[in-house]
Amino acid sequence: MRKLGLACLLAALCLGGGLGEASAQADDFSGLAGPQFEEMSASITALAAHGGPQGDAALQALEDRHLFSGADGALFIHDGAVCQNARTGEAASCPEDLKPVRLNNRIRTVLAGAHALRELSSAEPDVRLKAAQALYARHDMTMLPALEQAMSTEKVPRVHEKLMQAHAATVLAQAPAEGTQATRLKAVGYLAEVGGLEARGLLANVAASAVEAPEVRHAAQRAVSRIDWHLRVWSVLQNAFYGLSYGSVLLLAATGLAITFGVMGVINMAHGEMMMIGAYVTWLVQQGIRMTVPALEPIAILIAIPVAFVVCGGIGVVIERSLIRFLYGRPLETLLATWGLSLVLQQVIRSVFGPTNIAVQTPAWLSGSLMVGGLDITLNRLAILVFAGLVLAGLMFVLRRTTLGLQMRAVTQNRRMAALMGIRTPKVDALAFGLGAGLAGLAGVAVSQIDNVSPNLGQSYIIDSFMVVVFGGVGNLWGTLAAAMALGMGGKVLEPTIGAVSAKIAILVLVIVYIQRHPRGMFPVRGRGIES
Amino acid sequence: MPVTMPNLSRRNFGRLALASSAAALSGALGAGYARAATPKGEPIKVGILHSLSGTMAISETTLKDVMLMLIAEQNSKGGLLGRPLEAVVVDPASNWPLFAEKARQLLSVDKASAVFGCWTSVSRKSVLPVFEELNGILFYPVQYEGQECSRNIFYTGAAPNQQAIPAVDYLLSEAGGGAKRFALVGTDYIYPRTTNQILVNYLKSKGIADEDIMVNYTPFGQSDWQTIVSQLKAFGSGGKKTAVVSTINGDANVPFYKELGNQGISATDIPVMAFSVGEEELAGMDTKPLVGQLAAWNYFESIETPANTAFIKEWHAYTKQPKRTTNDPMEAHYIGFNMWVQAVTKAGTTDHDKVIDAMIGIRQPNLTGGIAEMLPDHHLTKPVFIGEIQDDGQFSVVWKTPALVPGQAWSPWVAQTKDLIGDWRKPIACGNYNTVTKTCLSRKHA
Amino acid sequence: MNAFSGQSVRSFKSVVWTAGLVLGLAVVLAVASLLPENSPFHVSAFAVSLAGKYLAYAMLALSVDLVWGFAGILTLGHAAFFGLGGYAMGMYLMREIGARGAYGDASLPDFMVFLSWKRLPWYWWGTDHFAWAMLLVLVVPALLAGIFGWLAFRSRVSGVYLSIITQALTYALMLAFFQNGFGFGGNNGLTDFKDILGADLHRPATRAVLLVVTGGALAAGLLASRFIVGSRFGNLLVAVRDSENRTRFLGYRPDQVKLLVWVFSAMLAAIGGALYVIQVGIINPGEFAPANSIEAVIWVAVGGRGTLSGAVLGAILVNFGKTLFTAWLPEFWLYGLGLLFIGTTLFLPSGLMGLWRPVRAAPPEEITPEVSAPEGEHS
Amino acid sequence: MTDALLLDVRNVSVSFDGFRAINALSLALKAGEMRAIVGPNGAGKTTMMDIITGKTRPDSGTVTFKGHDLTRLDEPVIARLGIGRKFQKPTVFEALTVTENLLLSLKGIRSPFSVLFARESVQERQRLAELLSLIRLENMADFRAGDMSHGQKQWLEIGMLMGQEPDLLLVDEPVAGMTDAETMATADLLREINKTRSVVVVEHDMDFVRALDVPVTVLHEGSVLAEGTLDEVSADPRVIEVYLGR
Repeated sequence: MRKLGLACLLAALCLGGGLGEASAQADDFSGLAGPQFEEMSASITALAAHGGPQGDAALQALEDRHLFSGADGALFIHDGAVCQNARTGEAASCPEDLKPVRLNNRIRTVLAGAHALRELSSAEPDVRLKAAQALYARHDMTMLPALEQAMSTEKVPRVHEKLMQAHAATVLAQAPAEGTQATRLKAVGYLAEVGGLEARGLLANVAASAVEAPEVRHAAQRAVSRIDWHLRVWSVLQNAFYGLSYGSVLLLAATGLAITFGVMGVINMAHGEMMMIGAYVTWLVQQGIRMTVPALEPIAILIAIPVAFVVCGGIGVVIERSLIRFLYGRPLETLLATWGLSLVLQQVIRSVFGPTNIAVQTPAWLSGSLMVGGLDITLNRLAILVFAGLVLAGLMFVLRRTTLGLQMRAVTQNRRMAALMGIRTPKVDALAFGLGAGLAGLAGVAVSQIDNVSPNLGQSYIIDSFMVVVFGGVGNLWGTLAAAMALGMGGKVLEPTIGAVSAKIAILVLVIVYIQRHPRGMFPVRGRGIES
Repeated sequence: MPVTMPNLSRRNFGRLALASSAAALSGALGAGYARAATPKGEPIKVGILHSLSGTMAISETTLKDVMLMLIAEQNSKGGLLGRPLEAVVVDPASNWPLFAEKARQLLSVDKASAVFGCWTSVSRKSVLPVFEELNGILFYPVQYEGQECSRNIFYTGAAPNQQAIPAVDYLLSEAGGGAKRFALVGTDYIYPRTTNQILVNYLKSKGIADEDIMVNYTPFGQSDWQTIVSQLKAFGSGGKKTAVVSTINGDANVPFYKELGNQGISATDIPVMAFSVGEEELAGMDTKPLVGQLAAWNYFESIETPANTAFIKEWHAYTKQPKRTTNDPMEAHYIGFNMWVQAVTKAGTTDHDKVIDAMIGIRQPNLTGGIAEMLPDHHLTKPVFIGEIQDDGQFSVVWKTPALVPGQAWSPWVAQTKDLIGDWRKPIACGNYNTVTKTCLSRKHA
Repeated sequence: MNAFSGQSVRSFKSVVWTAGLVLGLAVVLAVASLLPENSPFHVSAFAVSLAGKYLAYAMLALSVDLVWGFAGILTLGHAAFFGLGGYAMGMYLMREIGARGAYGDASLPDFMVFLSWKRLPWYWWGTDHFAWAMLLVLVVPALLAGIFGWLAFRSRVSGVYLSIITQALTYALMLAFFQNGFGFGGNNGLTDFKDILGADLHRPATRAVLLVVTGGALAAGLLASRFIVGSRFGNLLVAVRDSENRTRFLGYRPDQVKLLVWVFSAMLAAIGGALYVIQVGIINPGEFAPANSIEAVIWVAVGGRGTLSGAVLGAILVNFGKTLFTAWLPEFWLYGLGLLFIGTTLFLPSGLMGLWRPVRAAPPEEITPEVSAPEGEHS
Repeated sequence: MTDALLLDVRNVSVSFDGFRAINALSLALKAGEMRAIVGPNGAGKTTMMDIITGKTRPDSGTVTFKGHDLTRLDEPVIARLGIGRKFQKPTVFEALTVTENLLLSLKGIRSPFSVLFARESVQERQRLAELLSLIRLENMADFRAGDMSHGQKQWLEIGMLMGQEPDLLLVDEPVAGMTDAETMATADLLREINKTRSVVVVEHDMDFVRALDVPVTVLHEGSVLAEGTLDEVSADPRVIEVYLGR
């Protein structure tokens, strides 16, 4: 049995790519048609080198997955309506049995290289800069001549700079040969300035290699230690950012509770489910927009925000009128009832949308990240951070500046008096609860961008959000903010050292202990007022 | 599915006579019966033990449906031994003790001739004692950590050597990018723990140094991957080609891949090879940023064989959902069920002992080509495919093992088990037989 | 004149009946399960294990009622004690397997071999002795409850706050036990038990005995609880529940009063957990899931809080319903449970027991967060 | 012993979030004395009680009772030392019967364990009988306290105080919401009690205070404004200013 296993593994090593035989006619293109990945990469390099406009077109099509192979190695570029012969470029009628040319990671890499090479000769400096950047990351020997050629012709300084760096990286990536010492030393200098993980990796290899000349090696070692120091500094900031963004998610999840629990004293265990519904609304909005006005698709998420707020808010009002209002003054009963409600809501969603996850799209402008020095700030997290801030600000405004806010605070401080003063307390209650639910909906929209959207979504947030509210001090939004950030930061500071699980446990225990020392959280609402 | 209360037999009435106990029992008997009966005679009962609610419903509901389909199909072919098959569906609700309880119900109350079920390792571990006590038959359709070989369980999913090891071989290979550094990232439970233990030893045997192997575990449903992904990034920038082997459990994958995408790690920089991400999971993800990421399975929906095309067509027809995906565990059930049908026919009875003995050596064509054979250690021979995620949410196969890989119950890469084999044929008839000491561990002490 | 005339004792007559009923039921089932297969009165092993499970759950419910119904502490974390008791028992059963595990290692449980641990962690020492394990079953949860309660009650954490941190407690435990490094088998927990005190767990006779033991334990628990709540201490408990300040100005220490009943209740839950594990055959971190604790509360609510018998009744009925539904209409189980929560709190505030007899002490109006904060109801 | 100070409050101050509820308050009480404390709302009457009973810790100043410094002790200990407190709003254990309420109040067993195993003794039975007759609730012994009228609750609470056998009773507005008849009866009851114990009564109702006919202390903005017989203080211009000036 063991033997068989060995056999197949040997086979694995020697055999690459799918099965089938290469195609009939042999030109630079033919590799693309065949299923053999080696031949494919061969022809890609060939086409990139001397494929002419047709070659470029073909490669571009391949990247865009518009390249199709027909019977006996015929190749077609099939872009939606138009269809042309890849070799000749003349329009042709695509046959039925077209198969898209398959890629694998190796091909993608080669393709990317070819692409970069093509773009080195682009007229656009920015494009050339991008190309240089790509080549820097690839540091691939075969690109060396092209690089040197480009360097000699490049006029724009910043591009030239980048090219030099790419060149340096490529040089260092190779084993040292006779008389290359000087160049290598210069290269080390370059990379030392560039810094960053990529450079560090290369330099570390140099510093470690035995065949390297001593002074080069030492230079590399010094460079590595310098870069390491920088990286350490940045990593602190990086962790801080992680903490903030984690905190902002907690904050979003908790603000709704801060209203329902903190201000109204209602324990809404279905809060998490409100978030879940918010996320599903986001999905529905995206689907709807895709079907009706695809043009708006990129901003579907923005449209989802008000919709989610309104929908969840509405549900909230209904819940308050039909359930919560019968349970005022009995928070613990509310807790049980809303828990039951959460079970029902989950099951409803499960029956309607099915138990599996649904794919909420992340628009292009929300994916990816931007580098700030050594800081890698992911856009969706940044967006959530900002969003959380806006939501909190908005909430503050509502509570402080609007009649609803005023009435809410009046009702919570002295229901009877408020009623006597002509405030329609039932209406206020309903609206307040709706507000809380709506906020949960907003949180749902945000969460749909980082977490998976399934009927179980709510469960994973409910305990954390309660922790935040209680820890921060009930009925105090600033407390909620502080608590969310504290928990977020705490978690992220601990995580690298003791691991994710232990960090979470540690945080929980800390909160438990803290609550027991300070039963009213970090920012208690003090004084005789609330006692009597 | 049509739900009918069971007809109370004489014995049941007797039970009912017993006030409260009867209550419990008739309750237990209230198992849902999905009848697809056409053939005559006392129906043969097939238990289906998959969670229809709770966290695991995500994955397991599909398996219930595929079983109902297979049974309906078999009935339309005249049933088994001229008798109709009757599915007994119960819901263990993703609650592990409940799995054991329902298993007991299926075996002792419903007298199921065979049970198809479980997904997580813990659910299997929880029902195993029940099946051994009541000598039942369980078909377990999911890839798992191995290190187990029960006479009463047929493991139709992949053992580590049928998924993990070939996958790593691919990553090491030229075609796979010739990775020199490996990050083994997994959810903290038994399957990743074992798989990684095996992989670490295997990688070392391939000359990968300790400092080039990173192992990391996260809790279930981990949703904040920022720190870990940045760690991976740093680990991957060591100047050596790095690959990630992910045993992350279904739910946590979405945020994981999202974070990868956002931190700008593409499949061409650091490929991620997943063992728990199939078509079903992809259906819940936005796959654009994932294109090129890898998964190792014994079945892919995208593989074009007549058998597979037919199967998918029937699946769509049966579920009336033309988009519904198929996946590896479904094929496992397909193979397992047909093997069981063959075995029963061969044995001419549903008697558990006879069927269990008849199972070994049964051969059943895979949907993806090749013949699956039930080995003496109750595992199967399987082809192994490596697929790359496409932007249409499907996998395109980029590599496959040249020959079928026979499943190994006990891994040769774990010190404690390297000499163990399972062989349920006489004379050995043992699940953990030590080939060196020539002893059967479980029998030695029992 | 008898000081606990008034409702006190009369309202707890039912407890004695319930205790008797429970024990009787257990015995009858046990005997019936030993009858020959073909006897019309035969009861399958399945029914026995079910009954055993229900009774163990009933014990958990009882412990919850004790603190919620009488001390006004809505615990959302009692599954923590239930689970700990279960794990302690599980450790013993694990050790009983000895060398019969898959790896044939006499000294280490399978899952440790498999994580290639070399020796037993210290907290597993002595767990192969039944007596020591039983001690753990009681002491560990009691200790946790003691520390937790002492801190909480002394600093007058009450009402919702307490509920939420109890929930956090069990949640933290769940996360901890999920870790394989923690030494309790991670997600898989402990399972594949072979026998207890040398008796084969798979033999009907053993099961029958276990069922009777469980019934007995529950009955004993009921009577003990009745003694507590029926005594002057019971009155004090209710007094603390309804006006903690008054008791303080009378010279009592409410924190100590609560602590006493809290710890006792924790031990009760732990025993339930231990018995549960033997009969269900597996214990894993899932038992700590916050949802379980909350479910236990609803059993009490359904049966009628503050009645003891109601807790038992509720636990058995709800779980029986669960068994029925999960087998019969799986898709609808969660609807059922959810609506049960809502319906009970809205329309049946004093539970089923409330239907045919006014429950002593209608559930008090819990005070809202603001006021439930320390130095709470002040006039 | 009689003119030895039983309770001695020396320039005590306490403030909540800047608001000075009690400002250098001093108050001395001889054993066996009854004192009425009057003063407008927010004068700090209740807060003063809180400080004496250990519910609130003063920022500065001392409170001595039978030689013990109360500022270091908490409610239960102080209660056991022999200070009983009656709240403004009657607080009895609504879920318990009258007898059960009284039984819990009886001096003696306090630690949870001994309560758990406590069985009713003959003496306790006698005390219960006495108390019931004192507060005139013999025929309601088995009523749930929650089912009784406001006045009856007030009395039950007083009965519970008596059960504690305190040396000092702090009574906060006992006649609030009582009928005139009940008010007068209560005055009699307090005077009766005063035969054996010291009493501090906080009250608005001037007729009641007059009926009590005891020395009066007027509180204003957290400190003593005037002391003396009711007639003296009511003649005091500052008092008049405080009361009529608003």
